[in-house]
Amino acid sequence: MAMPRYDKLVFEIGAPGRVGYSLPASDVPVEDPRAGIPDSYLRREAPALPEVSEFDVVRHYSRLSQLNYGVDTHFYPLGSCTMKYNPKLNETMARLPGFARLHPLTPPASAQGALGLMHDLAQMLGEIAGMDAVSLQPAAGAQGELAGVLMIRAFHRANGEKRTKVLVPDSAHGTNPASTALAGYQVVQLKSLANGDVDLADLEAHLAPDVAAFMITQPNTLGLFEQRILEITDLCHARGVQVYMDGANLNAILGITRPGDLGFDVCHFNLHKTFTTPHGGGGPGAGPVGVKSHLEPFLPAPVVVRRGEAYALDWKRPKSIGKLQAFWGNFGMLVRAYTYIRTMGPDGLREVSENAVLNANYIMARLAKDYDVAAPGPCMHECVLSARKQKKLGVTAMDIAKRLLDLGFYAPSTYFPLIVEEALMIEPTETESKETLDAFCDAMIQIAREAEQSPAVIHEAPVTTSVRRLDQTRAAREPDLRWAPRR
Amino acid sequence: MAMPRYDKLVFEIGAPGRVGYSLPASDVPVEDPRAGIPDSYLRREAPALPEVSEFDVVRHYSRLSQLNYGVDTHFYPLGSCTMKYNPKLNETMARLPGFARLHPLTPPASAQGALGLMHDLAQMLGEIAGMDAVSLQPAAGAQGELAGVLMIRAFHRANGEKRTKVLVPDSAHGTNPASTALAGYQVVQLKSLANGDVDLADLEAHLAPDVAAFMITQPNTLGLFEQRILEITDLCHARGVQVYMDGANLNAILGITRPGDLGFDVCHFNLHKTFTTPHGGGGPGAGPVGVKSHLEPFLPAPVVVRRGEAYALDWKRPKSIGKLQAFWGNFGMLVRAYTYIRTMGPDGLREVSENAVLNANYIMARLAKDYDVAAPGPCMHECVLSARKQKKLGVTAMDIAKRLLDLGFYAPSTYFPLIVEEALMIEPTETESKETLDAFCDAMIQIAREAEQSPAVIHEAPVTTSVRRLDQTRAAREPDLRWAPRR
Amino acid sequence: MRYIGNTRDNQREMLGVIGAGSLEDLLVRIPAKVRLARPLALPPAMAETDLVRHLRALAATNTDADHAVCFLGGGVYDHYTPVTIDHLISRGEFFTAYTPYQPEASQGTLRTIYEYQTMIAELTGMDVANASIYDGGSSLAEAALMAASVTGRAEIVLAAGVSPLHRRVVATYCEGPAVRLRDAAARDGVLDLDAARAAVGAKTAALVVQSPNFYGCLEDLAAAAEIAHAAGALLVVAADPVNLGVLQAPGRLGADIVVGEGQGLGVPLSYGGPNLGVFAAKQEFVRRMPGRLAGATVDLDGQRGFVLTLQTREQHIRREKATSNICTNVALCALMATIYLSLLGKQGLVRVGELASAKAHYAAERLGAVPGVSLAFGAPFFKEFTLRLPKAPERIVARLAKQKILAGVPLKAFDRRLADGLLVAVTEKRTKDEIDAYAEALARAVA
Amino acid sequence: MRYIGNTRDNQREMLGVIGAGSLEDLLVRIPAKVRLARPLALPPAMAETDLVRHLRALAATNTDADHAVCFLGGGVYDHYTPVTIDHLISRGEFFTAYTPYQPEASQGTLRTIYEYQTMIAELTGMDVANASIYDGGSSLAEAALMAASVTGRAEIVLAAGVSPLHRRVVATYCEGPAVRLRDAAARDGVLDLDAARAAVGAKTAALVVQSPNFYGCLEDLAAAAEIAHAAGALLVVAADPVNLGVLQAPGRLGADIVVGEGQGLGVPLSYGGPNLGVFAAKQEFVRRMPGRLAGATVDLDGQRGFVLTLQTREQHIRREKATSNICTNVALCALMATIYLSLLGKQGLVRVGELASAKAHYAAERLGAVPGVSLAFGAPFFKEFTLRLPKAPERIVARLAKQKILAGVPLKAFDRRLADGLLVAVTEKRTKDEIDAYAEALARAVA
Ligand SMILES: Cc1ncc(COP(=O)(O)O)c(C=O)c1O
Ligand SMILES: Cc1ncc(COP(=O)(O)O)c(C=O)c1O
Repeated sequence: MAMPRYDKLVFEIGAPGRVGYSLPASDVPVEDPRAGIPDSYLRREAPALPEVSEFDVVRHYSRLSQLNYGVDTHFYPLGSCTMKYNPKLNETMARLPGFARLHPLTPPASAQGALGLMHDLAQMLGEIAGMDAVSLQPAAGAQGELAGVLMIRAFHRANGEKRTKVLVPDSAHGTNPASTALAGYQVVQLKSLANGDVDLADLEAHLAPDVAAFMITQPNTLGLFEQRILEITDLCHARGVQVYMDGANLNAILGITRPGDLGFDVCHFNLHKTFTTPHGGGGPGAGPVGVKSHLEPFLPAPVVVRRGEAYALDWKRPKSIGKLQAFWGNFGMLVRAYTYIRTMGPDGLREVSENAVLNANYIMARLAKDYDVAAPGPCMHECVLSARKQKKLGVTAMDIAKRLLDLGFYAPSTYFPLIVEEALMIEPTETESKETLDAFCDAMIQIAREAEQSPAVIHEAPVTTSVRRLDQTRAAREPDLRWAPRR
Repeated sequence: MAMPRYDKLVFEIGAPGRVGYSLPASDVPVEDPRAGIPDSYLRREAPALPEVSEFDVVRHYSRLSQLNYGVDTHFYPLGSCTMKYNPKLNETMARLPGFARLHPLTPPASAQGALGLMHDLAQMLGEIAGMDAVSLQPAAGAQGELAGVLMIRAFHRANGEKRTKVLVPDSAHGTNPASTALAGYQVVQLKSLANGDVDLADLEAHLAPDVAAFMITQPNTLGLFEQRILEITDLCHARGVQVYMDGANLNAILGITRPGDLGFDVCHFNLHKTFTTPHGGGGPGAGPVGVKSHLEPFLPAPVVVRRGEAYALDWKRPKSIGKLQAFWGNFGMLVRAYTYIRTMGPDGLREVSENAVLNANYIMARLAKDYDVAAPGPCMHECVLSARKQKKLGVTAMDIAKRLLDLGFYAPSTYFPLIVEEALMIEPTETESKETLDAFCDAMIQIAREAEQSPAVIHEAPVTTSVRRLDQTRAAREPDLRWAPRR
Repeated sequence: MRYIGNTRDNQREMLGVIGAGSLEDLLVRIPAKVRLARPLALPPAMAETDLVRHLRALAATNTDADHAVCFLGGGVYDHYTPVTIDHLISRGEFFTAYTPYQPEASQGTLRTIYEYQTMIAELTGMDVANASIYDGGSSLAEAALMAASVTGRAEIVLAAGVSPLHRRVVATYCEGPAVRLRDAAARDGVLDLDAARAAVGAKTAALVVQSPNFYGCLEDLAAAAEIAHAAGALLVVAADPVNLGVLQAPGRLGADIVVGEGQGLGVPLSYGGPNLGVFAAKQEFVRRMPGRLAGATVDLDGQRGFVLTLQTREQHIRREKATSNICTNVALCALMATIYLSLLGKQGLVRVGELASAKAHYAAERLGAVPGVSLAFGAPFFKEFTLRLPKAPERIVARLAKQKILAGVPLKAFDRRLADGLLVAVTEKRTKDEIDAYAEALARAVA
Repeated sequence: MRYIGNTRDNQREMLGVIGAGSLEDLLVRIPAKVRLARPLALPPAMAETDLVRHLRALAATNTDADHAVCFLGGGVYDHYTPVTIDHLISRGEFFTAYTPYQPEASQGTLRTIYEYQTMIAELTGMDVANASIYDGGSSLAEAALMAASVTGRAEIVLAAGVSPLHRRVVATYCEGPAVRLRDAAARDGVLDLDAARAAVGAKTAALVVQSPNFYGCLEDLAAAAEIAHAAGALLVVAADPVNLGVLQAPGRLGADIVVGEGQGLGVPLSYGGPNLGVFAAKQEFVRRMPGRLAGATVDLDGQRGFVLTLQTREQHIRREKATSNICTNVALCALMATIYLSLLGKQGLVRVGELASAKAHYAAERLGAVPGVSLAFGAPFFKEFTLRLPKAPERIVARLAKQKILAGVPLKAFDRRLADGLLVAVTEKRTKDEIDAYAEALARAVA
């Protein structure tokens, strides 16, 4: 299970004068391409970029890739991230020249296929979430959150209301408070119950007239479905408070229940989680945002609309919160999500969630004896364990994560949600099979045994990866953020 | 530099009922697709194929791939195989639907692009080899050899001559005698000189009237250019003997000299060597064969011809040796080779050979102190070393090969050519850079030191691969050639 | 069912282990009242063969840059994209990994980010670059907010040449933090330095200049820097990194923050997204920067290794006090750019710039010579320029689209004063023949 | 220069180490007389952008199965090819490796070959399968030679339904070893058993039968086996493995060697090559088999591992006495087939067969009902059948090609008695709509 070693950076390979590109000679009668450009605008020396052959590049990046675990090669139970299988069909479709080579400023009449796909995808996402309108523009979940909160803000303002606070549970993902603050709100942190549920009494106490919105994750970040959700949304609405659903955990409820039906006013989607677009080592994703009709006027502009037989970009949205990115959204990801939804159909999507839930509960059941379960089940699509028992033996959640790497698995999310001590957040996804879950549970149980009997093997871990544990402190104290040649 | 471990076969993963395909329901009004087919023609039980999901398949084969070294990840100095970089551009071009999705029985009028490409490629190969006509049909070098020898046979027969023998040096690749025998000839093995050169006196002695052909590799399998080549071909021709050039080593002489100009009557090309089509773990390749005009009537049919503005398949070749494969050749490989030749142009091809030769000589120079050189240089595109010095220390060529795997290199060809004791045949190719050659030479020198000082580390090798040395004897004694479930 | 691991038998067994009677039993926490009582109203599942047919047909209705000659720009461009990039980024180990939370199992991604940061810093002439922001628009927005936070000032002055598409994004992001935007007018296509001087003052956090600007004209960045710095404001420069093989690094001209749309560095057009937001700044601002940073460190054995670092800036640690809300970014596009810049290298990027500039200048000459057509501005330009047409640009564009020429971007929607304006981009990929054919088609269309 | 590792500086340094003054010095062994005194007369090098443009244009002149509806068969078929296959085989570790001479660094390839052998053996009902032969034609040729060598007899009887394309390959291969070919006539599209009985005798090494045969008809393999075995000859069956989810494994019907074209198992059409030659036989013949074999064994530590085995059959050891001259085979196509058969699996291959058969039978009914058109034979068929047309099939085919229907293969070139014959293949990919449209177009064309 050991990984190959390879320690070069691209700057450390190659040789002066070596090139990896292929460009034709100029075929136009322009002698000096710099003529007419003031000297001071021009670069004097060529930039210090690599000098490598195409083959150097291929071998370098092929070898670098081998230093990674990915979903294609390893079980990747990173909680809250829905690391499911990324269908290769999506990739082939997104690379069709009609999609991949389409310029965003192509006249809409010459981009009907793309606009139509976007229009239909927005409709489908609306149906899935029980929302009245969907903007595909946000580039990721966090930008969806920003868009959502800004729409809430615009809504209140349009109603002449000045509300300044947004309530966010302490179990929330960091982007929730960050997006809320970015949207100009004061964040009020609510204490969650031990299982991550909202403390209704506490909520009620906080629902002051200056509260604009309540933002929660459903299922919550402990993997539990917020049971009293209708009471919550009703209560909020009664106080004029909008309710935002962080849809990162949508993979748990497809076809089972819908954010809109739960009373949410806004919710974002993470297409890179629920809808199989690849995670790419950290992005790109796509974070469409759905709203109820009262928020529709505030959607980011432009909106893709259908006019008779034709699709168009509607820019005339006077109440719009504006644009979030230069163009229309992460279209490449939209093609993949569309392909996925059309592949699965309504029954398939429901089975997705059922199996995601089944897999998480199975892991929880198999590990409940050896690890503390953060909240009693049944859980939804992920389960959160606590390594507090192991901590007492000197083995932390981090240690367990590292040991898992040696045993051939990527690690769960650790130390999130913050309200769980030594949290290990495990999200298997529906695309994994029982065999893989069993192998993972066996490894986890083995680690629990090792924590009792031979913790050294855990503290030593990882030993099979290309590097061993890294000095994070040094990295932060003496930031080394770019390569420099030894001069 | 260790490899990941993964020990499953596809039959050992999955679960009954799991599927990885996606097919629509039938849309035609045919109730029983088996109706009308006699019962005894039908399979009773579904075949015992895997039952796995698409994701199972992706992870399984991704992980299996990681158990391989390939050119993309490792220096692969496998002599005689020209393991050069396979340009990704070739791949993209070969996958254009107009090529990859073209049926071979498409009416020629609807396949002009493909026929035109084949026509032009044949012309270009002819120019490169100095041959008058080229057939693209042979699927690999060995099939090119068969075609070539059969053409020689047909030629002699057409001249009313009954020649029954073909001379093949003892340094030849195994396909040479095998193809010759397959073509119905008795193979007479000639002893080479120590440097792989032809022993002219011996050749002359063997050039009896019953000899149909002399088949040699140029440069020879020791990597040396046969200097007295014109004497050889002249001598053969004087005795009515045709001369065949095994073109596996063509990478040494592009634009420098041409088989046709050396007096050869036939020569095959290995597009998967010289012309960058990928080796694919053992194929497919392509083995076009070029001939002088006197052999043209015997080329495999059909031949791609140009008739005015149009290209056609010419089947009317009464003297043809017939077909070698069902269709026209390994077209996918032809597209790649065409792309490569158009990328390089005439100057580029010459530089290919110059650098291939330079690289081989550089390795030979750097290793000459530590290993015996099989033949004094300068060599052409590959050099052959002998580990006879090391053998005396108990370290064989095989041992050295295994140790190289641990040091991050694939191994040279070993024990070929047969005339060199403990042969290590090293072909770096022009696509490798000096840095890589240096790293390889350093490793080879390290191994030479180890042979003297610490041979155990060599005998233990490999230890970083997914398995250690394998029991070949057991494999051959108790052949286990297919998986069977434990019942 | 497709893409689902468990068989019915698996499910049964697993339910047994869980001690649940059915899948339903696992959903008990979801009140019946909110359960969806019907299947989702979505089209039924499609088999691979049918779906491929459907999507091919859909894609075929778009006029893409493989099937037409593309002179569209406005922020993203039909630059040369070596096919090798896609082969490499598609490797599952890159493609299906996520943010490198476990660095020991993510050295591939971390090393490429570190390489990317190095290359971007070098091109922009800045000290540090982050691991990517969504796109050029949001990157500019983040820069504006960062400038406000660094300077403690709440006003941003935007040169008129800043892309209106990006300006709108900046406006959205500035809404919450109540950062005000002011515009500094242009003269003959470039920033009017007097207007800039007048607009920039003690309240100004940053002066934002884009060069080449939206209309293709090159700005005097050194002069802008002087104006900004004189007022204690930062200079934020938006630049297209593809151009920086030939054009001076903004950092050398006084920029404090450099942002830009990096799509040209090997990222597919893809109807405008995902793109690549480039973000680089001076060392002194590193702890105020948005986004991810990879840094070098050592492992237990003293071996070099890479980690995500300075994470105390980020939302998962600092929550509402984070420098930005960004989490998922566009790491894979950054990888495309890294591979692109490796392939193009020291010489190639210069070559791309030279070719693009030569062809753009040739095109400007040819198109500007069409009767009735003129160049809108006299300022120097690089690979893009604005024409004035004697007929409605929308009409001309529609007409040429039918001849498989994507003629440019009509500017009316972006600037009412340029209702006759057409923005034309010419990359190194355009050939003389294509440009000549365009000139002839344009001549016929405006005649 | 593209794809060349060394720079001029590298070259100088290396020449220094070698002790040579120039590249020329390394070529001293090549006599001046034979040196090429001019550059090769080839077109000049093309840059990537130009070359892509050129090849796209060339490809676009071909009418491929993505841009037309394909009813062509005759040995290779437009079967469903899951896109996943190409993603996996493209991984450099598979794609750019070679024959696994160093098994420890080639376990990926060796395992997939072992899997492939297992699957092919299972489908064909044979004991062992090899790691691939070039294509169906050469595979059949190798089978003929192997039969001759096993039996010590020098005559092969070929059923009339054996693909004429393959028959020609067999003839080429049999030329050297002086193995004679005899034909056994057909009746109503299938082997005439009486003719076969008459043709097969004491000199016959093997009776070769293809089913479905070239004309689409299913042969009675059990009867053929009886005839062959009664004469002490082997039965060689040529079968398309895609069909063997539904059709009986030839091994169960008495075949001694099974060969076939495996292109349908996920290998691209690619104008007919590379294809995949399938080759399987009974255990008793394993040491006479051509081609590579991978086998399981154990390593030093007792762990399972795989190697190439029984190499004493092969040319690199046995030289002129080898069972075949094959060296490079089509391993990557075998890998495609392995992945295909994993994806399709136990159920999928059955489904493919059922769908193809259903659609072919529907098509036969629809097309056969076109006035003037009839089915040529009464024998049962599977996914392909022969029509007789009232007008020259070549003309009809040319006409329908213009309507983006690749109507079938005119048989005149293969069989003069079928000058009015058109061979039509219908895979599981064809839709009812496509078949109906074909029927209508055909009706118009023959009217
Ligand atoms: C619960 C939760 N909310 C929000 C987000 C932010 O989404 P993104 O990373 O797409 O911006 C995440 C992502 O990890 C998440 O897990
Ligand atoms: C010298 C030589 N001749 C002939 C061949 C046979 O070529 P192929 O493997 O393409 O059949 C080879 C291949 O390895 C070779 O090295």
